[in-house]
Amino acid sequence: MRLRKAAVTVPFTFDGVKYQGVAGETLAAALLANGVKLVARSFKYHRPRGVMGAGSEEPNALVTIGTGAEADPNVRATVQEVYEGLAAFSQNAWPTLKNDVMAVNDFAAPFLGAGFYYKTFMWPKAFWEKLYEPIIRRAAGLGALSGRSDPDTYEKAFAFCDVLVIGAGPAGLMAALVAGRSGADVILAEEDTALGGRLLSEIEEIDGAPALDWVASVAAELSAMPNVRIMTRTSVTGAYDQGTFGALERVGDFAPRRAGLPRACFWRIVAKRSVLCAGSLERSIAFPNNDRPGVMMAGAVRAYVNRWGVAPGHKVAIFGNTDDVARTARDLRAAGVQVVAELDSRTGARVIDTAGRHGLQSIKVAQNGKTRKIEADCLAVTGGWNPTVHLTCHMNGRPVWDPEIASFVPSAGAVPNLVTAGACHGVFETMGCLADAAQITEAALRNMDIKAAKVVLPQADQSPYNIAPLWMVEGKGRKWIDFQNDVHVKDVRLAAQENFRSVEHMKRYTTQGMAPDQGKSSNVVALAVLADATGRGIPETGTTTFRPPFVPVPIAAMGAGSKGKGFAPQRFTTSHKASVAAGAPMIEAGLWYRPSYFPIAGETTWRQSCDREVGMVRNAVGIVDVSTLGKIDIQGPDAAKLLDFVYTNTFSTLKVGKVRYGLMLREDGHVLDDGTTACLGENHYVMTTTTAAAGLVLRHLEYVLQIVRPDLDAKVISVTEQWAQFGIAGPKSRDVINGIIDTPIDDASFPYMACGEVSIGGIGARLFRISFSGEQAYELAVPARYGASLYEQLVADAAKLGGGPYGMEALNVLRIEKGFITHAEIHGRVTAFDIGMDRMVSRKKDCIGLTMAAREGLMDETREQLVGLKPAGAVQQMAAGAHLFEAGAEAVRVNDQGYVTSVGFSPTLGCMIGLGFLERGRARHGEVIRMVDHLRGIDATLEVCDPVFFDPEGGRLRG
Amino acid sequence: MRINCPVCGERDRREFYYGGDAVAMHRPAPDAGVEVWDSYVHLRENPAGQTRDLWHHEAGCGAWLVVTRNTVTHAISDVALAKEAKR
Amino acid sequence: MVKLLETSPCAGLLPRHIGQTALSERPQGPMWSVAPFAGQKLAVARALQKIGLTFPEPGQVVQSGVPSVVWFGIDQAMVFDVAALPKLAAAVTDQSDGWSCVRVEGRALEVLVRLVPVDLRKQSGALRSMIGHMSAIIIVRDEDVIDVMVMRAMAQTLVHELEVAATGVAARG
Amino acid sequence: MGYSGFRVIKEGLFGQKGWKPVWRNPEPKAEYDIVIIGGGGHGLSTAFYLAKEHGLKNIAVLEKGYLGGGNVGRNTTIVRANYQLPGNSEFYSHSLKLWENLENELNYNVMHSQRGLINLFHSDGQRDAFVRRGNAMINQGDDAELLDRDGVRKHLPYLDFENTRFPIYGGLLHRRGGTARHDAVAWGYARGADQRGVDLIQNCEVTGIDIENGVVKGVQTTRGAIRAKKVAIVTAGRSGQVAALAGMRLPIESHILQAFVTEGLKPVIDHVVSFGMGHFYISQSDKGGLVFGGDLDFYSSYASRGNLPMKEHVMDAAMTLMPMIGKAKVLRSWGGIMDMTPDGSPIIDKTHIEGLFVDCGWCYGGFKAVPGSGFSLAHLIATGNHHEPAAKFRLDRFRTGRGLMDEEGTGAQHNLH
Repeated sequence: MRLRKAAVTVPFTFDGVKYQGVAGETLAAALLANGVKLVARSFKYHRPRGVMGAGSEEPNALVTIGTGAEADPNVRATVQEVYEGLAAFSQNAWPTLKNDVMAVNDFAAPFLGAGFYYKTFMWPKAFWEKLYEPIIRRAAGLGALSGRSDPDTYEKAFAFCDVLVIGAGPAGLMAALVAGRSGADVILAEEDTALGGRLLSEIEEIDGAPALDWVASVAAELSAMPNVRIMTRTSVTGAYDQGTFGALERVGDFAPRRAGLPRACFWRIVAKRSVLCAGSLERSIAFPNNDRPGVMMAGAVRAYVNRWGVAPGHKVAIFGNTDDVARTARDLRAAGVQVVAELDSRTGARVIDTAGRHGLQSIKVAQNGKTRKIEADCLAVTGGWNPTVHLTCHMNGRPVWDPEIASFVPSAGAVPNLVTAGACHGVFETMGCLADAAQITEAALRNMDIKAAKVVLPQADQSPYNIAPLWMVEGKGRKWIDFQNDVHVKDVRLAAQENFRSVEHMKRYTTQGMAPDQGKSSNVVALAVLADATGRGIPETGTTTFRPPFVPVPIAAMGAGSKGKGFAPQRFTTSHKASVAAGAPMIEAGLWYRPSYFPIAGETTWRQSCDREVGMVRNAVGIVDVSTLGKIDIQGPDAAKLLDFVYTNTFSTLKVGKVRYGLMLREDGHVLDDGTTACLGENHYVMTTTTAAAGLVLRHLEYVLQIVRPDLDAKVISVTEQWAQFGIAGPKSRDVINGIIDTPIDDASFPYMACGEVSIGGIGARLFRISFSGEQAYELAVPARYGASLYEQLVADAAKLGGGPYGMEALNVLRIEKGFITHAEIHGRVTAFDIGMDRMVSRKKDCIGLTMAAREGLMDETREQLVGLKPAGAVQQMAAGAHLFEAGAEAVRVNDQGYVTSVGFSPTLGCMIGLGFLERGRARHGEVIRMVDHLRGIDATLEVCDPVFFDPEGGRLRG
Repeated sequence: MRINCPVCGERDRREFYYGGDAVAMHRPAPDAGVEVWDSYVHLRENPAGQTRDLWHHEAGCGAWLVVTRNTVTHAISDVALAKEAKR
Repeated sequence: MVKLLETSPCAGLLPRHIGQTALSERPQGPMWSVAPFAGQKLAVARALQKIGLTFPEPGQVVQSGVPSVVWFGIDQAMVFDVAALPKLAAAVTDQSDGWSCVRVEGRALEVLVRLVPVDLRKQSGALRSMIGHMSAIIIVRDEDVIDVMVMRAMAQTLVHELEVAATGVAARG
Repeated sequence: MGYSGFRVIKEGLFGQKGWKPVWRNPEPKAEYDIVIIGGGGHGLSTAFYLAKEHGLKNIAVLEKGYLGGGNVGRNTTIVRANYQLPGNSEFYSHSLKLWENLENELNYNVMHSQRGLINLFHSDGQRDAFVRRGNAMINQGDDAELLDRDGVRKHLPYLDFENTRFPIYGGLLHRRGGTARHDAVAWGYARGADQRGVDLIQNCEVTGIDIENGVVKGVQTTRGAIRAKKVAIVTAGRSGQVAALAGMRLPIESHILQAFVTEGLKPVIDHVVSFGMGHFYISQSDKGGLVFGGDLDFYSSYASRGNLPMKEHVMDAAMTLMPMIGKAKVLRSWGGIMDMTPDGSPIIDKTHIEGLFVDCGWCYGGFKAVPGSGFSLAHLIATGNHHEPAAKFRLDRFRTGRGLMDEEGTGAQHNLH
């Protein structure tokens, strides 16, 4: 019922029914204004539930907003603002909210006590996955995801300040005012749409005028300060190390969707100091059937009446244990709402039962030894206020019990450089909040050597709190504690009875506090009940830990920008566009994209293209972009010493103009990477790494230079992106090279493993005669701006000689034919010994990994060693990932002797070939073994052979 | 977490790469023996309290740092360039 | 003789105007990485002073007419727009083609607040940090003119990230 | 007291008054044959199997906090046997078999749900690696199936197959993989051990380990000295500190692994799904919360809470893999302390001190190992011989290099596993 007529209303719907709301008011206020009491069904028993609170801690009124892929489940109706066309839906009810079939659960409630499922559903065994669990899963859960890709946009951002003030109630406003006037760089973060906190919902005066006048004047002053940034609709969600906070700003969800506008922004705020002014959260009292729609928190009732001009009922009863009972009655009467009972527990009054199926109709009251029934459609309850200590627990701080206010207050220093002020500091009256915040903030500023500006404290409400703790009222019927998870007093007592006496055990056994509100409204009551049941005091019982986030955060907000391709940067080679234009499928190689193969007319399978490309390299010439390989420029007086120390073999003997293959180990003796290093000049080298290990190796070199061998004077820098580099491989490769570079080369001037500077149309380039295919081959590098142009030229020139571009598939076959290894073989568990490169480990010098590689277990002859594998007989298929066994042995673990790492069809040899690791493999060349790939149903007989299948003498690559 | 890089100033943890215990700065001689090497590569004091560990300001100035840090509270009491840190 | 043509890292991607933000590619002039050898920093600084530059302190940008030198990391500087360097006791590496450089103008701070984990309001000169998931160099020329550089091959991702951030800024009004 | 559906109905009719404590609260005795330090999943299961399999009675489990309060009470509840290296393969296979009969063995419903686990792969190289793994699983006698892209789509239609950064090539399906209700596992073992006479002593912190002439004699605790013939350190997350009481240094560095749960949602994810490129894995609890996690926070820590960059990274991975998850809201995040070893595999072994055993180094895979670890450690303590499936979990493998089990292939940097 609206207490004042709205000038303008907007239509919205709830469960398809059209209502009128006021733009900007919360959905909960709008529903109450329209007399809608039943808004949800509870989690376990599907009990009818109504709006209970007026803030983000709401346990009951969770709804879904929108439909289809835009449907947003579990939105608090107490936070969601109404806008034109808003469509809200109830959850966890079928077929309708009013007639929910699953409400049958409530009748079975006597059997569904805390933890009942641990004791049953065990027989017959197969029924768990097939019957019991699916039923439980379907009954559980609240809202539903659409299952479709989230179509909305979200943002992430960073912010920095001297002082972060969290909460803009009286304390937060005062803190921001003091810090702002003192010239500090301030962020004031407020969860609500407006500044003011509780003052928005209470009738109070400051300096003899309505408190909201003071709020407005402070807001105006803060807005005018360039050093103060006000962030409304922003919930600070977590406190992290060194003054870092997470915060969720609701940006676009309070209005119809607008192109480009994110729904929410997740902020990372870094603050030198922070002042937590998060206020307090009201708690309920566990009395029988205290969960009916219409039973609400007293503070929420005042919020609806005072702030939103909505009466939650026609006949309102009030029950509580503080002076808030009288305050609520006063405000209701002032607004013209009928108060049917003022039940102050301090005078002995107790509500012992309620009635009304889909909405409260009456309450039963015990007082002075008599019971009576009172007709009421709304019951405002207050059990006292809990300081909002949550953020102070995020770094493992434990709040402490304050008997004065019968609640927990933050422990000092729980979060470094964070102080608390106002209600969350245990100071409840407005005057106290203002004074507390001013003093706390001044001290915080002093700590950071900022002179605090003087602020004259205004006069404000000083009404005392006067709580007499009341946790529970005995009586017939369930006394609900955690409204969201349907935990009631008996559940907590059962936990204690079964010796789940630790607060953590009770929580986990009953699920108390594990629902979307994380026990904000219920934990302290539950603790009190547990303390009572175990005969301990509340402080000895302790609390469970509040963990981030303070309010639920959409995954899309914290993962903003990562949908689709945004998860990781994309790296494109200079030949990318040409490869795509040639129809090559592009595949991911780390962050890079590389062409898989280059189909030409008539080719219908990748194998046809691959076979042709292999033949092209073996018989003519092929072009491949190798720019993705890591390139590291190394210079300095000790550059050679550095190479000697990171490679197993010796590089200090490498002459200018020469290239050498090198093997690199980790300190634990396993292979880290391999590649070639060229000596470009005195004390100047360029190292190549595999694509996969480029970043790793650069970091490794910096590690060696700064940590292990700071005595070495050498500088390393990545030049991977500076140079576009292309492989030109095949018998006609030199013809292509000589058609491009300004001064032709020949075998004598440029033999195998030579390198040098060349020029192309006057542009400086680098030429390396190295081969990953076993053919005569070169790698030609130009500054990347010329990459696209050079690639085009190379491909065109190669085509004239019967060649062309080749992709990763062909590259792989070519290298397998030659027994060259990649990260399929050097997968992190192999040693130089395993891959037959033990000879390359020089014992004449120290190097990374030298000592640990010599451990007995790493030099054992029985280890799996690199071998070549080829068909023995009519083998059609070989499979990477298949395992190896002795011929005739059963394919089980105890017989497992190795595995296949790489396979390919060799058009050169006319059969499948592969590489793999086999126990004692080097001694078994010629042996026939069994290969089994269970997954693909392949079982074949192979012959073990040398890993070099083609041109073992290497005559071809020398030209 | 934020680390006060001696070169760049205080920066977010996401710019840094963690490189393990600072014991790595005391690499044994190749012939120091298997026990010494096992200790260097594998065994760790792993204190619940103050530790010295290595961080690389990878998305920053590129320096390797020795960070004195509390493993329980994440409080950082000292940051030094590894090249200049006491070994 | 073969004639090779140049392609810039952001070819086809820029310029773009989004709301009050302009994104444009900086021209690819010469860029030399200079990393002095042990104990040679002063000598290198002196040698660079001959061409009006110096070896910069962390974060420093030194401009001398067109040429400039920018701090680029620990014991490392990048010399811009000098065709050839004098002989230096340093590792000198040609980096002219290694980077993509985009100038963000207009609401540059608001755009970069969404991508960079450093308080750029208090920065001038050069810093090394991140843009999104990419390692980056950020040169604050003015509060509404900021140059950002990432590795050349990531130009498309850089432009995309900047466009998304600028769109969000523009949509908020 | 036996648990059954019948019993639940009967107690329901009589106001739940008949339920007895699930375990006693005994005072510590002056001496036990065996003292197990650590009342987490592994410690409780060790005690259970010592009593059940070996008929031993005079056993105490000492827990500094509450039973099941360590990592068994804060993990993402995944149970699987999809390892490939000798040593791991047979151990996890054995553990999974114990899981499959656990409800029966404990008379406690731990909600072990074999809903299937799918490891996605995103390149040819990853496929080959997963094929090798899958074949190793079958060699071991476990189950594995290779799914191509369409096969994955059939099971997980909600993944992004069109636009994700690292396209989905296929997946390895392990049908017997799944989840279990983590707390219930601890409570079930505790109840079973208690019923067999084991003293479960809570709020009892071990402050010293008594050793004479290289032989363990007992422990000092906050509740007094306790003599013992054999002592086992089963304190993953605190292994180093407790081992230090015996003068030992372990090949372990402690790291934080975060986990996340969303608000309750109607069933939407029916498997355990793991993202091969993004260190992200997810399942949905029976209550409806999406339970997920990612990689370690990456630096040594005992803070049992996580930092923001890794949280964001996990959400980033979720969004690229399954953007339908965007509107699910994270409710709670937490961090567990992981014993990270140099090869990512655990240790169950005797020590150089006679009568002192260690069970540690479970990295982030300790939950699924709870039955197997307890069974094998109990065997070692009771018989003095290594239980065959766990025989390779030796302390000395790092020194000798013999039998390293580095499933990730990342080497001796503790946090890289």
